[in-house]
Amino acid sequence: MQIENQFGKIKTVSEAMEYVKDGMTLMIAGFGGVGSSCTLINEIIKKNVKDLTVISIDAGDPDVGPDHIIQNLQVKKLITSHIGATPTTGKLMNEGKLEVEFSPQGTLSERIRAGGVGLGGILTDVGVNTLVEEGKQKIEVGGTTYLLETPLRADVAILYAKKADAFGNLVYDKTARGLNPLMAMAAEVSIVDAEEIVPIGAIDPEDVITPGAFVDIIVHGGGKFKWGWQ
Amino acid sequence: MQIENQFGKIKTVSEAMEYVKDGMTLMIAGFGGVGSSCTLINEIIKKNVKDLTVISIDAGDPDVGPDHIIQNLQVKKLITSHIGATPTTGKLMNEGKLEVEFSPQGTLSERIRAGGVGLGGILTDVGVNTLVEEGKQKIEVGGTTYLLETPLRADVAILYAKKADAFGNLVYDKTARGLNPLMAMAAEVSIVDAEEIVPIGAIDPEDVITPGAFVDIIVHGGGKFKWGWQ
Amino acid sequence: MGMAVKEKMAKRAAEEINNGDIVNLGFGIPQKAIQYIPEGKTVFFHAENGVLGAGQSPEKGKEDENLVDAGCVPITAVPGASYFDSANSFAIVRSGKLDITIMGGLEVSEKGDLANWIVPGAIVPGMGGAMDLAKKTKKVIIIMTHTDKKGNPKIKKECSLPLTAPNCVSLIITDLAVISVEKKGLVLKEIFDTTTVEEVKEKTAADLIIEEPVKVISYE
Amino acid sequence: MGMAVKEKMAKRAAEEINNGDIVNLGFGIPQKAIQYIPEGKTVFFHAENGVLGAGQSPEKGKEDENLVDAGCVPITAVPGASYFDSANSFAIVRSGKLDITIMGGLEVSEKGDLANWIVPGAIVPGMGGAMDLAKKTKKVIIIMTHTDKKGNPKIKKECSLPLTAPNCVSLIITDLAVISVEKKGLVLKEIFDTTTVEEVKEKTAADLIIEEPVKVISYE
Repeated sequence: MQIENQFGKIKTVSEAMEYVKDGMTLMIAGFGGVGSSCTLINEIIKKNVKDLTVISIDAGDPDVGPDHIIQNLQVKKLITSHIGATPTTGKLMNEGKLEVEFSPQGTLSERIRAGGVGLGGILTDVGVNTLVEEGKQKIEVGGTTYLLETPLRADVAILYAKKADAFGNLVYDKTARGLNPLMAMAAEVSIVDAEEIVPIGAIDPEDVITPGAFVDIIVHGGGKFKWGWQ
Repeated sequence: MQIENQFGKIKTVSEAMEYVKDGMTLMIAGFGGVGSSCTLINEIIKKNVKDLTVISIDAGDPDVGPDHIIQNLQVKKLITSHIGATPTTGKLMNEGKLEVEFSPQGTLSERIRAGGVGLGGILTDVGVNTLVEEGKQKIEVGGTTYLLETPLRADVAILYAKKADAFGNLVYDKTARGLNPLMAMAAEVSIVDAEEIVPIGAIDPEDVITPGAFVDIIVHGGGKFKWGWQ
Repeated sequence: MGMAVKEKMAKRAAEEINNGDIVNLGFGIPQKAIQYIPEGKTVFFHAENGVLGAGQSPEKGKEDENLVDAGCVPITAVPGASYFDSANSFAIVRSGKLDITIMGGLEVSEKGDLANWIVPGAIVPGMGGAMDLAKKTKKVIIIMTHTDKKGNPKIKKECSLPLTAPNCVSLIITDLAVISVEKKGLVLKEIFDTTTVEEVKEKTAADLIIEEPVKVISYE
Repeated sequence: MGMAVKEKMAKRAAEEINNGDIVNLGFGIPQKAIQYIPEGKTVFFHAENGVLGAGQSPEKGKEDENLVDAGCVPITAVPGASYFDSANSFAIVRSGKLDITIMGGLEVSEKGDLANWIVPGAIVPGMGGAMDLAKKTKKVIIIMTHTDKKGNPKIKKECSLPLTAPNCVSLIITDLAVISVEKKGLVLKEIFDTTTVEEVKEKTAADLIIEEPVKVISYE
C-alpha cells in the first residue's frame, strides 16, 4: 500500500542518515538492544561518523545495541547507567579511550525527559551521599537535600517503534518502549525506525504513546537483531 | 458479573469517603469538570468536611467540578491555574475567605507529577520575570535562569476513569485524561471512580495508562454531570 | 457591510499558519481562525487539556462529554489525533514543538512583552496555560483591539500590567493593523483598508518603524 | 544433600513477600525468589525496563523479542500487567510504591548503608537501577554470602566501598543468617541449621544484637 507522505516525514534510510554527523550528540533508544533500531545502528557503523557523544540507558549487549558503535571507536563520550553486559565498553573506558558518565537509571530517564519537556532540571535524592553527587549542586527543599540533575538533549535520536503513521504518531511494543518516548522528545531530530508505517487515521488516538509533534523522520529499516537467547 | 476483589481495593462510595477528612489536602482531578468524579464531589459536599486545601487545574465550571465544594465554604486554600469560569471562587478570594495560589498550567502539571514520581522539584523558565517568581528560588543552569518549583502531593486524590481492573490499572477516555494520571501518582490515597470495573486481565497491558501500583481505592459512583452545553 | 472586524483579524491570523503546523488557539476571536485555514492545509490544533488534532464542533446531539477543548466545549478529533495527560500536553508546548499560538492581549510592549492575564479591577482569573504558551511557543500571535474601551493605546513602550511573559510576541494583529515585533523594534507591516498609517501611529504609544509601502488589507 | 544454599536464601527472601506486593528482583539469586512464592499469593513483579506484572519464562520457541526483563531475558506478562516507559517505571520506584526489592550486596554497614555497584579492581559496570531501587523501595532485602571469597566479613561497621545508597537496607539474608537492620542496630533474627550463633558473630565485623532464642531455619 502506498502511504500518503503529506508531511514529508517518511524518508529512506540513507536520507535519514544525512542527519547523523561527526561530533554530534546521539541518543540511542532501547534497553539492552530491545527497542533499538538494528538498521540505523548498522548504518551508523557503516557511515563511520566519529567523536560522537552517545546517550543510552546501557551499552547494549555484546551482540546487539550501541556497543557495536562503541567497539568501532566512534564514540568519545557515553552517558549511561550500565555497561556491565559489554566487556569492550568497560575496557575502552579503563584504557582512557572512552569517557563514561554514569547516571542512576531513574535519574537518567528523568534527565532525558526534562530535556524533552523543556525543563531546566530536576531535583532527586537518589545518589545523595554517593559518588553520584560529585560536582552537582545540592538544594534543600522541605528539609530534604536533593541533587540538581541537569537535562539531556541530543542532536539526533534513533529509536524503534512498532507502528508510525505519516504524522509520526507512534505505538511501541511491550518492553520495547523504555526510553524511546523520552528520547523522541529530547532530540532536535528524532528518527524512528518503524516496523510498520500506516496512513494518518489508522492509529486510534488513545493508542498513541508519542504524538507526531515529536517525530521528524520515519523510516522502515527492516533489520532484525539476533538475540543472545535465540 | 461478580468481580473478584483479590486486593481489597474495590470499595463502596461510603467506605471510600472515610478517607476524606477535615483539614486534609485533596486533589480533584478533571479539567472544567471533564474527568472529575461527579459522585465523589457530591459526597464530599454531603459530608461537609472543612478546611480543605484543594489542588485542581481549575475551579471547574459553575455547573460542575470543584467549584461546588468551594461554594459550600469547605476550602481554605486552592492551588490552581484558573478560576475564571466560576464567579463564586473569585468572589470568595476577593473577600479574603479563600486563599488562592496560582501556578501556570504546565507548571502545575509538572509540580503534581514531581510529587507523584518522587522528585524534589523541577526547574522551569515559565514565569520568570512575572509575578509567578515571587518567593521562589532562582537557579541558573547553562546560562538560563529558572524558577525552582516545588512538588505537590495530597492526602487524597479523587478521579474519574473509564475503566479499572481489580488491581487498579486504569484506562481513561479521550480528553477526560488530563491531570488524572498525575494525581493518581501524587496522593497517599487515590480514589478512582470508574465507569466500569473489570476483572484482572481484562485490560490489555498496552492500554493501561495508570498502573495499579498507584491506585488504592476503586468505586463505581455512577453519577453524571449535567453539562453547560447540554 | 463587509466582513466583521473580528472575522478579519481571525482570517489574517489564519494566513500565518502553514501546512503541518501545530497550533494552539485561545478562546474567543483566536478560535475563529480555524474557519479560515485554506483547503488542503493539514493543521494540528492542540488543546492544552490533552489533545493534538482537535477538530470542528460535533453535530448537535452527537457531542461526547469526554471530548472537549480547553474551554470545555465539545469537539471532534481529526485523523492523526492523539490524547495525552496534562504533563505531556505542556511537554509539547515547553519543548518548543508548538509552531503557533494565537491569543488575546491586554498590552504588548515595544520589546514584545505580553500582558494578558490580569484585567485591572476585575477578579483575577488565573493565567491558565497562557504563561506556558506565551513563553514557549515558536510564534506568538496576539489578536486584540488597537486601543482599550476608553481609547487608550494597548501597544506601549512598556507594559503597565503584570506580564504574562517577557519578550515573547512575534506578531500583533489589531482591528487596525498588523505589526511585527522585530529586533529593531515594532514594524508596521499592514493596515486594514478602514484606517490610515497616521491613525495607527496616533493610536500606538510606542515607536513604529514604517517601511513604505505599507500593505493595505482588503477582505471581501 | 538438602537444598542448595542459593535456593535457601531465595526461599527465605520469598517469605517476606505478601499478597498484592510490588516487588523488584535483582539478577542472579534474587530472581530465584519468584519460584518460592506460595500458591494463592498474587505478586506483581516490576522490571525496571518497563513492565509491572512480569511472569515466568515463556516456553522455548515462544519467546517474544519485545517482552523481556531488565536482564533482557524473555518473560511473559501476567494478567493485570502493564507496560510503560522508563520514566514511569522509575516513578513507581521513586514514589515509594515498590514494596520490596531483593538485590545482591558487596557490603552492608551497621546503619544499613549498602555498597553493591563497584566491585574492587574490576571494570565499573555502572549502577543501573540499583541506586534508585535501594534508596526508594519500602523494604530493601540484600541476599549475599556472609563473607567474601577470602573470608572477610561483608557486614561491617562502615562500608569501605563506594555506597549505592546510605541507610537503606531492611533485611540481610546470607548463607548463614537473617539479620534485620533496626534503629537499635543489627539484630540477628535467624540462623540456618548449618551454622551457629557463634560462627555468625565471628564472621560479622559489626555488633550483632542477639535476642534469644534465635530461630533456626531448616528447609527440607
